[in-house]
Amino acid sequence: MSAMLLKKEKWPEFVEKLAGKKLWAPGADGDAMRFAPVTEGETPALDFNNTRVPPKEALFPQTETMYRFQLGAEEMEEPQLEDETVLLGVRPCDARAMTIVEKLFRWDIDDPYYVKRRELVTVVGLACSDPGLNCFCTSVGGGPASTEGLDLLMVDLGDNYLLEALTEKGETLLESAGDLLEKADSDAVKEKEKLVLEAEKKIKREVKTEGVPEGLPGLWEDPLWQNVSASCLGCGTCTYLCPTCHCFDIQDETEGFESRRCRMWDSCMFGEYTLHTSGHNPRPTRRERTRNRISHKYSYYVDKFDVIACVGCGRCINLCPVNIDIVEILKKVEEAL
Amino acid sequence: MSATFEPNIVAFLCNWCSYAGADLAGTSRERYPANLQIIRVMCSGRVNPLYVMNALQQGADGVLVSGCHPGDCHYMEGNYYARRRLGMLKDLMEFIGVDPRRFHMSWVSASEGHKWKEVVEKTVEDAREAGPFEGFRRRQIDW
Amino acid sequence: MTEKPKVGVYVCHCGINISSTVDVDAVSEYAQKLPNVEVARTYSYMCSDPGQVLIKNDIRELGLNRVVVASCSPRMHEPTFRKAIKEAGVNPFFLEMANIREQCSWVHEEIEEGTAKAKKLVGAAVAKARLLEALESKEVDAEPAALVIGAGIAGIQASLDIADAGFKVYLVEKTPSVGGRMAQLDKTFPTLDCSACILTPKMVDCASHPNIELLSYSEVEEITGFIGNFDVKVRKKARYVDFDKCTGCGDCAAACRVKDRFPSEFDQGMGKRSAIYLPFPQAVPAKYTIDAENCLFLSKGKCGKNPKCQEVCGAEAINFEQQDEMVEFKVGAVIVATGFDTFDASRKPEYGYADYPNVITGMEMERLVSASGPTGGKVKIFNGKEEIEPKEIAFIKCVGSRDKSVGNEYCSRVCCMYVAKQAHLLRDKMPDANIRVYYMDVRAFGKGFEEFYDRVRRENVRYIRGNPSEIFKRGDKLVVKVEDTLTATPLEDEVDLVVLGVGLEPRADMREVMDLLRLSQSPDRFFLEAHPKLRPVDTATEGVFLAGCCQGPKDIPDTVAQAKGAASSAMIPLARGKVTIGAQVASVNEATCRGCSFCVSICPYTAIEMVTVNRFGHEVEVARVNEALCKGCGSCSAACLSDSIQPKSFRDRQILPQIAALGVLK
Amino acid sequence: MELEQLQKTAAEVADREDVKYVIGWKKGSYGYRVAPGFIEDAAGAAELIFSPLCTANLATYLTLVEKLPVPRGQEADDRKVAVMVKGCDSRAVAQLLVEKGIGREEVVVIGCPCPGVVDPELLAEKYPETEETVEIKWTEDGFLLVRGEEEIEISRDELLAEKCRLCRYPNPVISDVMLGEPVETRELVEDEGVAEIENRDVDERAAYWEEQFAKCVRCYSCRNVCPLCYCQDCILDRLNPTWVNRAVNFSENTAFNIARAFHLAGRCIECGECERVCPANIPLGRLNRKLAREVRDKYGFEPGVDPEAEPFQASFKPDDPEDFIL
Repeated sequence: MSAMLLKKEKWPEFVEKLAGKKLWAPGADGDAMRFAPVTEGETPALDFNNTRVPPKEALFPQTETMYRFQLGAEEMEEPQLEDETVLLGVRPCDARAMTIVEKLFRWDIDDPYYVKRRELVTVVGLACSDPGLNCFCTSVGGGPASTEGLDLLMVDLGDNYLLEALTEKGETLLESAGDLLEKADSDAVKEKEKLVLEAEKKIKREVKTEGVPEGLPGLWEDPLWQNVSASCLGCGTCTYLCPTCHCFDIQDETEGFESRRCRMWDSCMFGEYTLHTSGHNPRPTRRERTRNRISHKYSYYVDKFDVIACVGCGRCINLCPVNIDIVEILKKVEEAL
Repeated sequence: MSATFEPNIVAFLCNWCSYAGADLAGTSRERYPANLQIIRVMCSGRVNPLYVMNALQQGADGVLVSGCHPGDCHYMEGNYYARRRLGMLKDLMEFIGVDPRRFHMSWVSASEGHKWKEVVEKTVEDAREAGPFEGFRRRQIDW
Repeated sequence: MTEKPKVGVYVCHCGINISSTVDVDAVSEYAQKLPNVEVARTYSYMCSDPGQVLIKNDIRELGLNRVVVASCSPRMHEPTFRKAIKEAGVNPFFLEMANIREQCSWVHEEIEEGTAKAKKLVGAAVAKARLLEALESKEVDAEPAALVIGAGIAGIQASLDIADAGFKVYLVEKTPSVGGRMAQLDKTFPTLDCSACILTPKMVDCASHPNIELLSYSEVEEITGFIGNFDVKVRKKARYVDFDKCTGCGDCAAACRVKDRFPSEFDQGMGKRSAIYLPFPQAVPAKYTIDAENCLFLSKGKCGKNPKCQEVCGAEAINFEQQDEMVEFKVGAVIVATGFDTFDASRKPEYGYADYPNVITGMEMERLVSASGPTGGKVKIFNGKEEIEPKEIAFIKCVGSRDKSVGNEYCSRVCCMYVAKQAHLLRDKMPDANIRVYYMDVRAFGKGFEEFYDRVRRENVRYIRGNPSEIFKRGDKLVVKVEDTLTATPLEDEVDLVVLGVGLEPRADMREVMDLLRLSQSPDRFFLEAHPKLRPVDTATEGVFLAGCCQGPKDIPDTVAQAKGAASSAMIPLARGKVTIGAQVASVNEATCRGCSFCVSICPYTAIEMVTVNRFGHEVEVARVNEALCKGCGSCSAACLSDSIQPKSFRDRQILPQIAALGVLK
Repeated sequence: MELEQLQKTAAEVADREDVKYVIGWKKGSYGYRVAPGFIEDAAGAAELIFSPLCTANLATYLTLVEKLPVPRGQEADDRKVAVMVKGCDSRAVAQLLVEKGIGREEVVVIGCPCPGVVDPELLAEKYPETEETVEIKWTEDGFLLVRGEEEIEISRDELLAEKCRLCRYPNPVISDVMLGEPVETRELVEDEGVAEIENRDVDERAAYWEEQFAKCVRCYSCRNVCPLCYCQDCILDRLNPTWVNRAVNFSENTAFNIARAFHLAGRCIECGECERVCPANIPLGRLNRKLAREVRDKYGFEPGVDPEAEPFQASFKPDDPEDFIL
């Protein structure tokens, strides 16, 4: 696969060449809130740390119409997914998360919505040269320039971006840029490697995962869960903003006599997530819910798909209103084991 | 806003005064615009202020709540509660940018058929001026 | 609700009342396509017997379990259709009505807009009907007693009928005596019976009736509860005269230090009374009352050395220490018979009532011509120099009636005839007097009225069509400025005496009664009946009935007839001994109630209380509704943040789909 | 207030037999973070702190705790919960008492007079966070940031949280134990944030809030953190009837936010927690404070000041304003 260089001043032109495809990039919003469709003529800026809402929503929208119908009628109408999409500036952790989530959505049966969107998307990554305070990707199998889930990786080399195609889709994208690019020499690659090493060193937070997937079920009744969940508000911040959380709820929404079936993100931190019709709730308190969140990521998912469902992006730590810190929890898990 | 825009108004009327007043308007063959549909409730105090939000969300361009005059409530005090609650809601709606012409409240007694006609005319005219509601209308989002 | 809703929609033509502005077939076709609608039909008169049969047959044959009737206002026919579907075996509360007459066809002109709106209204009704719930009415015991407020002829007649039927009656009268306005009248039209002669026996009867507890000089302070079970509090005002000891001899009034100083209410202020008084000689009860405002002892604390009344009262009945007394009792029904006020003629300043002593009202004339009146039945006026018998007498009709400028558009119904009667009485007394009546119209509609009017005219009473614009003074004469509209002649008619045929008005204090019983007013400001044609004596408050002029102007026979009607209606719950209480009451979801008790603070009927329940081992407070007290207004539910208290039939989950349907349906 | 006094009091209360635990503030896991601490015995009290970083309103935990079914034969643990409250937080306790969310006998209120906390976002923006925990103290007229050897004086105006600039109740309105001396109360000042929106025309306001509400991810942290949002079964979670659809879009988000703000009308005690926790940075405080101001100015009512008050939403005055009625 090829590696090319793009002069930074040519970035707008590069974006223009992608016209015809639907582009998603970190929103121009002051605090780079989330990925959003790029409006025509706009050049997405890449000077962000990471979005608050992960780009998972490009493949797995927070709300998605499955089909529409009339009350009392038999017919239904399904939305058509056909736009080719390019995600620009996806951080390696978030791209890795896509591969992790995909395992579930392609598991026993294919989830038609996710799979279709995945087929239509080209993911352009952006390596991290300045990881955030709570990043710990290196502890869970990722890294500042991890390529998993990416079709193309961009590395900021100062004056240039280094563009490495990783898949056919990535190659096609590079080809479409034509003469905007020049071939990358070995210096550029070396420089990249140096940057990545530096970035890795900047990552201060760390979790130890050895023995955790096997050990967690044994901590079922451990007091640590009560301790770490006592202050939990039971909100959905940690899960909604997690790039690997993928739970959804299905609802019929009716207005007048028209209705649609749609699915929307759900969170295992909500009480009603496991609430039975009978009124019984097998996860009755925040203790069980917190235990589930951690166990699912670090044990159940590993058991099923052989990968930890946490990419170390640090969002849940950054944004938890009451400082529930997954790194701290894992430390406690380690101590308890 | 086109000149022919016909607003859709949802109105909540208490059974004893305003609904009876609207009936009287009919018996008296008053004429008023057909843009307003009435939902009957027993008392204006029954009107959950969130109905107003719900109506706007679901296709109304204007909302009216009408009850008995203060002191005349069939249930003694319901309209006083309605006034307080809906007054607060009106402040909130205006603050978030809902045109104040889209929400009205009135006191219409069982004997005020003509006043009812005037209230309808005012409500419809105001909503017409405010134009089609394009705020947080549900359908225009992703239905 | 496990069964699938099967809705029948019935669109009424109401003759052409609906169908002229609403394409009922189009509405029916539209309804047929709505979800859960099994059948949609139209019919000329849904409320008629065949119309109801149509619905009942469909229920039986198609297995309908919800019915939507698109017709007139539910305030008109909801009970009719509830009854009909109940007869066909469907819970009566599975009915929803779409008001496409009063609120659609009658107020719109274009068939397109009428039809479009009717479709929406039907759509919303279907949306709600699908989610209705079955409700059961409950029965509770009814107290076999009635309260009658006001002891004029209406109250007296209603009390006598109920008491004669064997039920207890509490008759409450504000003034010291029963009798009301009728007692003030001289003769009654058109028969010229002596008013007192026919009324007095009834007054005596009601005071002595074993089933009637007469509470005179008393006011109702509070009524709570509901049909069958009203709790009443009455204030018996202090008379300062021991009711049991007073023999009614009148020595006290004769001895009073301020004897005959105060205008007598009974004589319209033309006669005088003492501070201790009997309103009129035939008053019932014949017990004296001290007017505390004017009594020297009560107002100033001192009346000579000793109050004279106390000195002369052989029965030792005077008791200045007496206090107001509260009486509480329970009744099953209430009759309001609070009567009327006469129009205050000074509100028509152009007639000079306030300025010219010889401009008097019809009620004053009643007292003047009455043999028991202040002048002993002699009609004399003071012309500034001497007392004379008036020669030139003018009556003016419709004073304060049919007059938008004073806010009274209605006809007072009695003025035409009482003016004719008074003209006749004056002609009797003064054969030479010139009597004329200025009128807009003569409405002699009742039994014997036209004949009487004719008789009076033949007695040389001139009827001149014209509405006087002004009355002014010229020398010692009064000048009536008027245009005779039949001859188009402007007149300045010089007369000695003008009698204003004042109309009837709602009582100034009716607000108190409205607040007591939650009654409404009709446009004329009299009390509003439940239905102008079919429930003329009922009110919107179940168990409360209207009798007499408080509901609107009427003459004595009509008053008596309505009083008898009210009495018989009031006796229904009393005779049954049971009443059905509303099914549309609030209910609480105790599982979600958070116990804030907002609803308790709000409920005007104290129908909600907090109770402690055990929720999985935890003691928690939740709200609970007393269904007998709840009126189903739903004010509680709009304040319930957790949506835990909801009025049945008007639940959020029933109303929200209605909102959606009205918003979305095109 | 001396830290020693706070920890000593907390230790005493935590050791009381009728007290389940003391809820206070403790150092967080890194940087400026402060976390709620649940102290069951005297030993745990040593973790507690009180500093300008103690933004969280701990009163919310009084109603947040799930009431699990009590096994047959056992009794519910109805020991008291002790909670440390700043002035604003104490108003939540008072309001909870008004609406019977808690009983007076269920709580021990430890009052902490509060000179005003910092705005955490502002702080992190100006003095970037590091992985080490950092201490901030109150000084006479501002704050002192202690980072290792480094000490930085920061003026009050630079970092004071918006809610504290507007606060008139820095001293707890209700308490069983009061720590330290009352602080000086402040005058009512204009709410510039609210006024700034009011001064826009109606379309601009709509545009402003559309942008804000569109960001909402419906994580419900604003609702869950609110000490006065404690319904067992929130209407926003209901499906029958559905007040607000689960779909996340501008329309439903607006409905959600209207419902939330409206349910707090006359109840919000302006602790600002909703705005602090919002991951989408929606200025929810402005929404709530707008209503709080109307309630105060037009209806003469302030929630959470008097535990005996009639609840605003369950009362009326015959002369309530009605200038908006046709």
